[in-house]
Amino acid sequence: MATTTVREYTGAIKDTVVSFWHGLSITLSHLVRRPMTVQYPDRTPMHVRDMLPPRYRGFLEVDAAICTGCQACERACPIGCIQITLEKDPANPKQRVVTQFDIDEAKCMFCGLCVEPCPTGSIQHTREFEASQSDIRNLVFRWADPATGFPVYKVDKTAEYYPRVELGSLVRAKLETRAWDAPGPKFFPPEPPRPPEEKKPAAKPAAAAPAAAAAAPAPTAPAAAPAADKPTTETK
Amino acid sequence: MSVPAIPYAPKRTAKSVVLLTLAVGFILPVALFGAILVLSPLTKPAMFEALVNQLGGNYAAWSPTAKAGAYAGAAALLGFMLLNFGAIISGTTVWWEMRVSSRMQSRIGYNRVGAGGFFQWIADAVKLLLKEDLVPAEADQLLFRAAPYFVLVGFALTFVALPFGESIIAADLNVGIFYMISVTALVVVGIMLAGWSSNSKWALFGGMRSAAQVISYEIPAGIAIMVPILMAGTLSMQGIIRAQGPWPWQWFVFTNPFAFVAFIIFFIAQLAEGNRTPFDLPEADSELVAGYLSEYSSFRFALYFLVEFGNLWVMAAVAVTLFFGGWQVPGTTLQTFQDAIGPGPLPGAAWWGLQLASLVVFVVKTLVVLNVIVWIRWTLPRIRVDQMMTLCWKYLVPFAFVSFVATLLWMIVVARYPVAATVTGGVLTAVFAVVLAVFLRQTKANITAAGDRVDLTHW
Amino acid sequence: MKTTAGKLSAWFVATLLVVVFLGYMTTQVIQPAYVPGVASTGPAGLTDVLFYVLAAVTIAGAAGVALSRNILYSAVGLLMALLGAGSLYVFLSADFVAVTQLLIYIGGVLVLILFAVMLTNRITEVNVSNTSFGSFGGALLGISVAPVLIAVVTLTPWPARAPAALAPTTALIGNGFLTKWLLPFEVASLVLLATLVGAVVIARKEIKAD
Amino acid sequence: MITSISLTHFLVVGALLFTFGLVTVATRRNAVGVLMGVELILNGANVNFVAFNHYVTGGVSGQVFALFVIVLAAAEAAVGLAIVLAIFQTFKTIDVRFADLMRE
Repeated sequence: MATTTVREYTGAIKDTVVSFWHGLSITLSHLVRRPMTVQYPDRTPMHVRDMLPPRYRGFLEVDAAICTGCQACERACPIGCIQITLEKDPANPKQRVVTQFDIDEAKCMFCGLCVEPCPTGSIQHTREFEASQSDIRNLVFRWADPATGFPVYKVDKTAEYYPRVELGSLVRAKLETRAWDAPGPKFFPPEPPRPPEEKKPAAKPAAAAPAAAAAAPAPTAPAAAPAADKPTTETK
Repeated sequence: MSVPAIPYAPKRTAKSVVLLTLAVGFILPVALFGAILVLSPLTKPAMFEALVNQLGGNYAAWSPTAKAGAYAGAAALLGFMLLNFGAIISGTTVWWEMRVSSRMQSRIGYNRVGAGGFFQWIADAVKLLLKEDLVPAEADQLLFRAAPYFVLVGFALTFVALPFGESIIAADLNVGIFYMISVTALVVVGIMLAGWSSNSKWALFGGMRSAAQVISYEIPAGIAIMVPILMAGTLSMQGIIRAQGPWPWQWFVFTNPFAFVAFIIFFIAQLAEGNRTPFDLPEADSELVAGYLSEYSSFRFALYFLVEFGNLWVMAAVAVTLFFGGWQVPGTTLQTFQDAIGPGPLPGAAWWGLQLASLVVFVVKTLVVLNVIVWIRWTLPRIRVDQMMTLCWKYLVPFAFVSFVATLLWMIVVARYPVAATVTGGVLTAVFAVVLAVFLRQTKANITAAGDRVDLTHW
Repeated sequence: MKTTAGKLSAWFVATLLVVVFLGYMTTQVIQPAYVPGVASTGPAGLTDVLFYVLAAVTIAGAAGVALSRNILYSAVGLLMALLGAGSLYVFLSADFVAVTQLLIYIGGVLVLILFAVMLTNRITEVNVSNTSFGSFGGALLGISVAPVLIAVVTLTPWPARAPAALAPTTALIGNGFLTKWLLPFEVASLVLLATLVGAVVIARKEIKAD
Repeated sequence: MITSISLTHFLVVGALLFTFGLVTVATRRNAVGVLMGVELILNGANVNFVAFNHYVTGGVSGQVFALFVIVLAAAEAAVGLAIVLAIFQTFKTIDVRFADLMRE
């Protein structure tokens, strides 16, 4: 008992010294090396998405041409950021049509669980990541036009693979045309009317303010500093 | 949104603005340093009198009020300059730390404003001063406003006894090092008041953690400081420096093997007391937002920042004083300084030159230690609260006691055989040099193993 | 504090505070590093002014402790009183006692008190009550005690003796602790040890016996 | 060198410190407040010790006494605050009027 304690004690000291030795030498070696990073985005030799690691998980992309409408991805999503609605085509009752395929990229945690059950590989992570928005609801990607929708893909059992458009091209097109700047789907409640200023409780404890702000559904501009819009701070 | 193919276009700044900022950034520290150099001996009463007589006045004929007023004015000027020196040092330290940290993390940082990003800290300070000064509505108004000043005063008071050179010290208190420890306690009081008065849970936790941490680490620090005090036989900062020699094997850190242990303990305790990584628990960004200064903004936040980075200088200077021989210039002794004074009422040019040399030595040593602190910050992660307490009470305190007692025994041996000090000094210095060489080789190996080479471009 | 001028004035006040202490320390027990001829201390009038300033700080702090409604303000008052009293020791050629006062009272006792305040009060409410009872009795007590004490102090003919010049005392005190006052010194260390153990025993939470 | 400041000045400061400490101890309900009053009283005594040492006895015996007082004050604060914490754990308040279990 005593010997193990002593060994732990001396071992802790030894670990400290050794880790200091290696850690300090590593940081010092980086001090005299050329920095690996380049300034973003104006000095990169190529587009950043082309320099990302191969398994990078960016925004989800759905190739409507090979989507079977099986809703496996919707069921797989642990946080429910995918919403799919299937309807019958009024013209052709045998044909089902996807009229809503919304992915809320603001909620998505890029876990990749929706990609795995997809039978055709229609839903995939791309390497796109730049989509700063002033309104969080604009981060909803609508892959089906609500008016027309797209017909589901009939799986060919004998097919070796399913023809898919180039990965990322659809997302990129949406990003570049800002087509995804659409108003959000219905699972986002409409923004509640802001209470008038004088009705705000003035004597709320300051510590409770951030929690209250986080719980409130009203989304604010993410760029604003959290301290600045605290309701209980007053200007001196 | 895809990146538009806009070529990088640097912002154009007027030449006059660049020159002005250059003047502010570089000339001001130099001028301040020079002024401190001149002023701090001159505020000694005898020398002040000599200066007045030298300038054509007749000090003896002055009225007591005039004497007191002139003297208070000189002391006030010196204090103001020291405070500003602390502010500028803390600013430049911020800049340097950001440069080093970005480099250590293989990235580029702080290179947009001015020469090598040097004016970033000035821009930040100006921005902070112009920002809105928020006081939370539920905060304790008076204490919330007062707390930064406690912290600032606790920081500024250390400069009273901080040596810069042979005669360049505001006041060579004969309880100097003791005084330094005691006035830094004001910083803790300020931090606790800030944490409490903010009326925020994060700030409160930060303040409590800070108090627990600083009180705990004062014990090993105090015992470790006893080791150089024992070897020097005095509490005065200048006395401790004079008890050491100019060469590495004459420094306290190398003359006595237990003093080396004491230095390590003292250094760790200083990091903890200065809330530096890996002991930045009071302001742990990932858990406590910013700890005790969460609710602060504008000028008051700037004060906390000033103190935090200015403390690096104080920490390094105290370590240099206690363990690294202070301002001792190789090739000189105390007698050299005495001889250079000359017969006149004011000292001769040789004396001022020696003062300058001692100042340079001290500053260089201090900057080396300061860089080690910065280096450690960007190497280690933050430790947990229980690890922090374990380190203090289970490791540092026993080792501090051991080194304290062992130093006593070592002093008995040295009193009998004076050659022992020389032997241990030489051996320890050699060992340290070898370890340093092996370390540098390891560093080089790290670089070559990664297929890279030493490259100081793109700095 | 609203304007830049206000901020700057606050800065200058903080600076002045430092400067007062600095100038005062410089004039006092310090051994000048540069002594060309006659060693002289600073002008005499300055120390008088400083004495009155520091005595005022001390007494104001003590009054704050006694009269404040908020215990945190009392703690700040105590800080001022302790700082002021510690600074007054320097006038009395007691540099070591002065610094010990700062170290132990402010670094130890005051921080402990703040700690206790934070641990024993519901921290969500700002006004940590420190209400006094019997203000009338307290006032009566103060009014009856203070004049008596001050009368005794001022009216007694104290044995006059030319005070010695200000000199360092650290070595003398250290020698004294290991020779003349060795027994009290050791007893004090025993008391501290007992305090350490006792404080831990009292303050720890009850742990169920196994 | 101090010219016009005499022993009496310091004794007056000590007397005032003592008085304020006494008033604090007598009137506070908060146990921590009472402790603060005790610290003030000890400081008043300390000022007297050091002043008499400088002006009357010479030497350092008064200073040594003051040092012992400081040490004991620290010990007293540690134990006192431990007791305050124990009171708080038992009674959920540190109002000294409610810590009266021994009375019954």
